[in-house]
Amino acid sequence: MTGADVVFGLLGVVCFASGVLVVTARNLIHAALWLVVCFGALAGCYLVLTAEFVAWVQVLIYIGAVVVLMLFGAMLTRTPIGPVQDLDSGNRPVAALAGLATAGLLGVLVVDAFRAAYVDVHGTAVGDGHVMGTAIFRYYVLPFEIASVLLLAALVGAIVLTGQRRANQAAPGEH
Amino acid sequence: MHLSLALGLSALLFGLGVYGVLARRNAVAVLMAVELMLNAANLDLVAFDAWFKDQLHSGQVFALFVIVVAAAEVGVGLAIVLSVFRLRDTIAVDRLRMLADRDPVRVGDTEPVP
Amino acid sequence: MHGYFGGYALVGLLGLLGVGFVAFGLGANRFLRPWRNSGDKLVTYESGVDPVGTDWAQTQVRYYVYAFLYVVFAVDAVFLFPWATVFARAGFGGLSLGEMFVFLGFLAVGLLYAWKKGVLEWV
Amino acid sequence: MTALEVAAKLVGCLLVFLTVPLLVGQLEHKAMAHMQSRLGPMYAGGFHGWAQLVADGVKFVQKESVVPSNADRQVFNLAPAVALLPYLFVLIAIPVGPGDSAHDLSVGVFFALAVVSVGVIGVLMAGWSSANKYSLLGGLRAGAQLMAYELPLVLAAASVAMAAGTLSLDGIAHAWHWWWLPYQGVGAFVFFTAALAELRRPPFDMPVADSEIVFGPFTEYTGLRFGLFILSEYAGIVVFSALTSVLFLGGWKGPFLEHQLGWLWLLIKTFALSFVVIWLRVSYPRLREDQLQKFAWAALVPLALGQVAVTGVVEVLR
Repeated sequence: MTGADVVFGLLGVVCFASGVLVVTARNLIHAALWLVVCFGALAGCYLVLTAEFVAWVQVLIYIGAVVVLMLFGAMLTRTPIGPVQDLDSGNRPVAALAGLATAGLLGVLVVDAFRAAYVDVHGTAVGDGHVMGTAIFRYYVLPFEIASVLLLAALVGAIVLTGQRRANQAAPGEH
Repeated sequence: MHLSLALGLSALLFGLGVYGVLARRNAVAVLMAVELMLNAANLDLVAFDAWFKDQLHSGQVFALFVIVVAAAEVGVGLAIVLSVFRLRDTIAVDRLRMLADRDPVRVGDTEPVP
Repeated sequence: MHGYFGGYALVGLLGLLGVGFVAFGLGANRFLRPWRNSGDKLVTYESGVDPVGTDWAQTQVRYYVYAFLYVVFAVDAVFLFPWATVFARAGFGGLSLGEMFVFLGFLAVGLLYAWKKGVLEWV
Repeated sequence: MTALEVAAKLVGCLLVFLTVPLLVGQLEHKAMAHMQSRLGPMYAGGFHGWAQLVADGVKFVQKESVVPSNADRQVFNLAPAVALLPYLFVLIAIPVGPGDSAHDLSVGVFFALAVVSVGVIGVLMAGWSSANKYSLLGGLRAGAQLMAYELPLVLAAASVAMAAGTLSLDGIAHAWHWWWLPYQGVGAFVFFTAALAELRRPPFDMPVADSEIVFGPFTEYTGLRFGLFILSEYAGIVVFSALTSVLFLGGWKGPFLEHQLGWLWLLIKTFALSFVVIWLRVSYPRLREDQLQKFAWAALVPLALGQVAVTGVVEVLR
């Protein structure tokens, strides 16, 4: 047990507990806010694993953008204050079984295979901006360019999806 | 630190994601559970990168790409959810059966609520 | 407290200190403030008139499109910042610049499309 | 670093976080008053009402805290802290002298932008949990505005990082030369304007437009929680002014004695920029929501992209 183990363990407990609340919360906005806690703890885990840049990308993109999109989505679909009963469908027991089976299978397999593996967090090169820049722009240029095409497609798709009925149906104004 | 700590956490998060996708009825909540699964995969990538001391830092670079793809996925996913909400006034995934082939009795469910 | 881990330990401690400050302030508030409850006081203030209906006014999907436009561009920051630290060094140079311009060019096409579709007009 | 040094740094950060925003607030009281031919606070503390904001703080702590019965109590109570604390983290990376910050993170600029972007969640929480139409509208407006202006902010910061070839804030201040003023001038304009919008300061205060939606997301707040929201606004002014100084005006660089007086040069630049923020509040009318979004996407983003392109070409040729 080293310091890294302890810190990672604590962050892991926070991450898992808030993850449980994400999938069981009775209110959609609460679930989204627990998602913030979960992602924040996960960013901390990345910091322990010396992935410095990835950790702050996690904060900027996931917490600052993706969760905000989720909150927008929840607010625009009129999530009321207070617990909501129909957030879950009827197949909770089956889902719990499937989730447990997946986690158990993955956990047993992977943990057993790497039981003795030890991460030397003090001996690895910290993944800061310079290291990541070198890696991406020396070895992974093609995926990087393809990502831009993917983003363009996603943007066009989202615009088409949200704006298609403007012609025949007056958009409800807030004024 | 022990690699199995990170791998165990990742497996647990993935299990939570599976549970959420199957148990949730609200489409936005389903998307949240999908995010949990993607993050579980990211944690694995970063952990193996650190363990392997990868010279190319492939794990971290791939984690970045996963984050980018996830952002695009959530954006389009929520756009679909909002469109469905505007048309049908509900985003309960088990009530949207318009594309279902059988079970004609339940087609009425997809009619917009006045 | 040196190097990478020392620095982030400092960040973590500062976070604890900040949370402590807010908790202390709110705790002091709890002991110092009066508490005279009445039903009327707990009604939502809104604009001073008694509230009508729920809090759900009509809102626009437009907000969502703006938010998503940001998300698409925010992920380009993910690549822009690491690129900024290396592109001027030996072995990268003009080629790397061209690669980034291609990337930004694709996103700019997206922005132009949004503009043409009238998404940026707020009517 | 000894434990004493660590404690000194942490307490220093917290003290700066609690005092400098008050000074900016007092400056706003007085500068606005004089621009409008008034005197402003004159009583509290004696000399020109210097203790006015301290008195305000003491008053806030003693005020009753009312939570509307329809509100979502937990989210409502947590929102001010979520809006305030991100700004505290940024202070740790801001250099106050050559190589002299609480801790010079190697991803400094990116860290600052990432942490600040969390604040929007606090505003959305406040808007949703108040159970109030105007709060919700204000929260959505604030969310859309913050996201729209985050982008030019990020692009302008990236341009400086490109020119300096590093993400560390101290490294950027080291790389700064006077000719960056014309070279990165467009970027500086974009960054500072976008920062104003991030802070929801006039002329970008549509989310709290009093004539339309009362006080936006903060309508239902009373007492200390309201005070924390106000503190977060002024802390934001300080943080963004300091960031602009470090990125575009050389931070601790000054005409002489940089090693001893670096903190003073930084403080002077920060206060000068804070004064501009106040000045703009007095001078400009509020932008309409459509003008506001259009300004971000049709003016600031293309300008910032152009600045990135110029910086890229210059740095590769150099």
